[in-house]
Amino acid sequence: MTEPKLNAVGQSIQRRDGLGHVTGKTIYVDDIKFPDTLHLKMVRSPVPHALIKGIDFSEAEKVPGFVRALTHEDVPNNIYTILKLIGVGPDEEPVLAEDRVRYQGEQIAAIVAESPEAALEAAGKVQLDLEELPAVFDVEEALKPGAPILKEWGTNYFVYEGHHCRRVRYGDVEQGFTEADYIIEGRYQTSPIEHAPTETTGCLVKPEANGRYTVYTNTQALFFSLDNSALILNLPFNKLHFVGGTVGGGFGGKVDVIVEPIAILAAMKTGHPVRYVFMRDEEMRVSSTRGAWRMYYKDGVMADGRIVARQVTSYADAGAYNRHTPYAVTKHAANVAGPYNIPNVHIDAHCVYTNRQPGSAMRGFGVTPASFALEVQMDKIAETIGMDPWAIRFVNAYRNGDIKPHRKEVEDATLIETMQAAAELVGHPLPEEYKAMHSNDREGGNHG
Amino acid sequence: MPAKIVSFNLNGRETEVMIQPMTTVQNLLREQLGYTATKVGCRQGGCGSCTVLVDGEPMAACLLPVENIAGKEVTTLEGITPDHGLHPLQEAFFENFATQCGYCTPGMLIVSKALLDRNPQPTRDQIIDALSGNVCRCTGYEPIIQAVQNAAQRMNGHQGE
Amino acid sequence: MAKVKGTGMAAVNYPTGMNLGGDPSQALIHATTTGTFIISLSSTDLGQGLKTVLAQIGADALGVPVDNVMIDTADTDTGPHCMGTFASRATHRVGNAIIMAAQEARQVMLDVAADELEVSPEDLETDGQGNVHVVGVPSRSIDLVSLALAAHFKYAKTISGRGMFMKPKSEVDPETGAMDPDSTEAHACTVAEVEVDTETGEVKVLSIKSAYEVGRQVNPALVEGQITGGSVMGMSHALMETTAPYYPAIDHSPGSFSDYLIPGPADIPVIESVVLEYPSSNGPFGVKGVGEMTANSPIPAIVNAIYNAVGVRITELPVTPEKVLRGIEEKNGS
Amino acid sequence: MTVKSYFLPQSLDEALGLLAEHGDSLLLVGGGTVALPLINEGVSTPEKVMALPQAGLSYIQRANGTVNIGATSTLTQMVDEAPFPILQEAARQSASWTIRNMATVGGNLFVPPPSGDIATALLALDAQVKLVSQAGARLVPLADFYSGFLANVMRADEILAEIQVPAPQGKTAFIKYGRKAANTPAIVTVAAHITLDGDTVTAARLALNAVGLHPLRATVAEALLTGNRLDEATISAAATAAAENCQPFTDAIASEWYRRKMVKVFVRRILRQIAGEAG
Repeated sequence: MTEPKLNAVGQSIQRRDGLGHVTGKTIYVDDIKFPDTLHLKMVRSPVPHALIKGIDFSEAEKVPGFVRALTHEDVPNNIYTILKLIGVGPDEEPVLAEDRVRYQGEQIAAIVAESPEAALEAAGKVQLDLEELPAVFDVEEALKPGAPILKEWGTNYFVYEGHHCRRVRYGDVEQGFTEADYIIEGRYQTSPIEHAPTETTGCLVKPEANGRYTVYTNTQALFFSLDNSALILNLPFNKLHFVGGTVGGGFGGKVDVIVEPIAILAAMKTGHPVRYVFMRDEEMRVSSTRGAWRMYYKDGVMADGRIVARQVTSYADAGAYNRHTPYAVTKHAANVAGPYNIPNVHIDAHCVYTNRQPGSAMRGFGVTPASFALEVQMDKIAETIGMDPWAIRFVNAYRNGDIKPHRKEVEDATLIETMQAAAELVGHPLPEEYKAMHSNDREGGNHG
Repeated sequence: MPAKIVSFNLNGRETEVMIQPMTTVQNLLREQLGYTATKVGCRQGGCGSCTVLVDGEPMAACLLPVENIAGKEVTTLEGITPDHGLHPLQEAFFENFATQCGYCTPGMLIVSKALLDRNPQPTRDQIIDALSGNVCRCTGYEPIIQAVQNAAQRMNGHQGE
Repeated sequence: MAKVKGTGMAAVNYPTGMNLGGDPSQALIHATTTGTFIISLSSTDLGQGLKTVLAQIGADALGVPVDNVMIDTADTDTGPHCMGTFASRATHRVGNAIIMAAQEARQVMLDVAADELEVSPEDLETDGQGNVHVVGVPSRSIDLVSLALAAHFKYAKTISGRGMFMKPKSEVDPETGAMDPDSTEAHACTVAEVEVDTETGEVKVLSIKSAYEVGRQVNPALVEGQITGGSVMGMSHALMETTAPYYPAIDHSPGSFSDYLIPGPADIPVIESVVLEYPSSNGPFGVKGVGEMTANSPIPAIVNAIYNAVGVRITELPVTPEKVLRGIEEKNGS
Repeated sequence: MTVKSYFLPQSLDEALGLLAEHGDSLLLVGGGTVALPLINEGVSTPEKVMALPQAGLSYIQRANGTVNIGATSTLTQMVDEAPFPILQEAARQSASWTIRNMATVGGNLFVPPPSGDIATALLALDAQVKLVSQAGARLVPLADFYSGFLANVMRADEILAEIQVPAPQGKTAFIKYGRKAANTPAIVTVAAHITLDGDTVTAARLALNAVGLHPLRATVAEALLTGNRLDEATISAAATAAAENCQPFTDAIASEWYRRKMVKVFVRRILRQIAGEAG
């Protein structure tokens, strides 16, 4: 048998879904309609941290079209299990708040009604009796003694196998600092960012005659959402059937399994199809963000530009709950030293809880903030030691066969070639020694 | 509740609907009539995903009460799409990879149609001004701007580049 | 007023996949008697074009025209398991699963063709145009429809294949952080040019020019789409976006596209790119991945360009005009 | 649906009758571009709404050197038909095309800062608003119209029916500074109308938006300009005075500190622009 040749791969063939997109015939979740559908809207916390003393639905129940309310008592297993399936725990976020809310916008009760307008009006008429608690918003404040503690286990940080942070230890960073000609430090801070897909997060759940539930959803991960929903609802997995695959922009914002479990529950309780779609305001103020990060760099650098030691202490602002942040911190730790060959590296990456809307996954998961911080730091190093910004990167660029701080051998390095191509693209002249470099060995500009 | 009957022309068809007071054109099209090319992006007038033409003028269907369109002509993307094949704008968007997730695409096409109807040879700045109420989070806009330029050339009898 | 230009650069790597919790995806392929190959998945297209590139990979792995390949996704009753679309993993993982499934299906297809053409399967090749023929003898050929009909009605065979890709879970050493969290690395280097208004601190990005190395490009137009869109998102992250404008305070959180700032068509810079291809050892046809990384390098490149222009090193995102102006005033001692 | 009655009067008389009948319970809207988002999100829950775009108030007419703008003329009409460039520019920069096709000039006067920029241009031109009730009509200078945040001097039985704009006697300019190039709220908006005799200012109107509870005139700066040469010293003094005599606020797009700084910068720029054109 002969191997097939490449005919299609490498060709700019037209999008499979392009004709649907330009005619408006592509079907997104909110374009699917069933008769007798009910609509779900959330009662949310108006404050960032409070004890829930009582919820009064009496005025909401009078709104024409009101069908029913759902509270945590209706949720069979009232705990999000997002990271359980990949073995990261503990689970710590209620599906609907129980005795306490930990961020402004946290979902407390669901209102199901005959129209979105009625659900919204009824949700607005639910009376909450809340006792506000002190809140903390800064990651370093949250780690200080006396800060309001958000987690049952008694700290405001995620515990990584007994450690308060994800550690990377490679070489001897203190020895590196001792040898270095320069010590260069920097503090970097990113801001929480909304994914802002033009289609908001949502789903539509249809109870079927055979006792199953079909869930039309714009999740980025169908089985992940199915499995988590079944665990929350104590349902046999085979009672759920998820349908999706067409998403109006994701960017990581549609992997949190927030809307599906409660919408399925509402369909189970009412026997009707139920739609739960975020309003734009909810998408922005309540849905997960790209969490903010604070990163402190301390680099030991030789006069010839070689970075001989890099210490990074970083704090991910997870907001009130884990979502995917503990996992992002590990990815961050593997990348925050950058695509450079540095013999001594020491990384402490923390996942910290604050009274903020939760952060989670977004395009660049833990790496985007690292790329910002370390590439600005690289320019700072270059300036401090009087070197060209391109040169500092060529001198330190990793090559195949190098070992990264997390002890993984570099196999696919092309940083050097990519920089050479960029220099050519913009007409930036490079010295011959950098033009001659390549990623497969250390000839040319080798610093050993 | 006091329902009202409103008559208007939808994509060339005389249409009579019964609505609750101040139902938006967006809700009417999507929930009552099944025309789902008109999208729901924000219901704040801020994203352009729901843009329709009213007597040829682009308007945000999410902010437009049905009563306001009585006796007027409303055009949605369904009304622009020929029975067979594509409108030159649709061809240009398709061939220039001007869509990614596709959710902003109907609104972009509607605004572009209105622009080319009154200005068959718009400058780049005029295209940008026309599209400035429409949010695209995927493409970075450049392929969309180029698609409108390309469509203008097609409609003026030039071959697409 | 003074407007000052500056340029800045940044170089980054980006990993494909995240297998600290296991990272599997499956694909099933079967041919119907119409000669159409159905690739069944539960993977999600976010708009990046996954359905398109997976059809391209499937077509070449099977050796059939891309028009004969249908992507059937995403339904948990009919599609096999996929972890999901994130971590720049989908083309790499699902593509690999499709190649494995395609190899099995292709073997059945060639076995049937061999029986029909009365040769050994080793002597057959596909022409990518819908035919299987004897190597070097295009006239001894059978088309896909005849082949599929023969498989079903004559030989009682299903032309089908099962594919699975999983990089095993890597456990992180809690003491040293030793781990193998990903499969391959793509790279980018971006040069940004900005113009800074020294009276207002306003930053206008004039151009974002980048070189990318993404392994094999399955569909160059779709790669370019990611680069263009990502360049604008990176610029947006650098200059505009925040859900907490006075972070860490939670006040003034935006709730609409009016106060949550993202660029409109009037804000975009000139965007240019070149793409290098150094195929990876473990991706389908050498794929690495490009979905996430395109928003990364523009951010530090823009921040470094601002420093180059006005000597103010911004270390907190987003770079509002206010932060630049405060930096300029501090530098001038005013 | 919370709205139980939606009125779309076909004349001003009909509108005034409905207003008299329903009084305070009626929410008045123009093009609906501000009210509808709030209703859609459940923030505003009016039972009765009256929209004016079909009440016969969509016209832009010239009469005796004055331009009369019907209150429900759309912003697109302003862009296309307003005879003074400053009005066209203010309308163009107020919103996207789609919204300009719906939003009305009169409605824009009720939009709180940092939006609602058209009043800035109208203040610079000494516009008056015509307030009509069943009892009659009165003209109020726009400079006297606002009384606070979302507050004005209108009585509950009145409708803002028309805006009367005298033709500018001097040079005009309009600058809106935002975080984006288009379709965005203002950090600061500045409109100027300067009459010169040679290089001496004989009359000055400077109006600002996004730096107070409502669009406002920079009267201290105007006084500093009037009677003086439009040179760097005067411009600088006026810019400083404008920055010192406004009430900027902090929101998602800019802080109070930054807005005040930008008042100075953009008043200076707009005056330099006018001085440059004069020279």
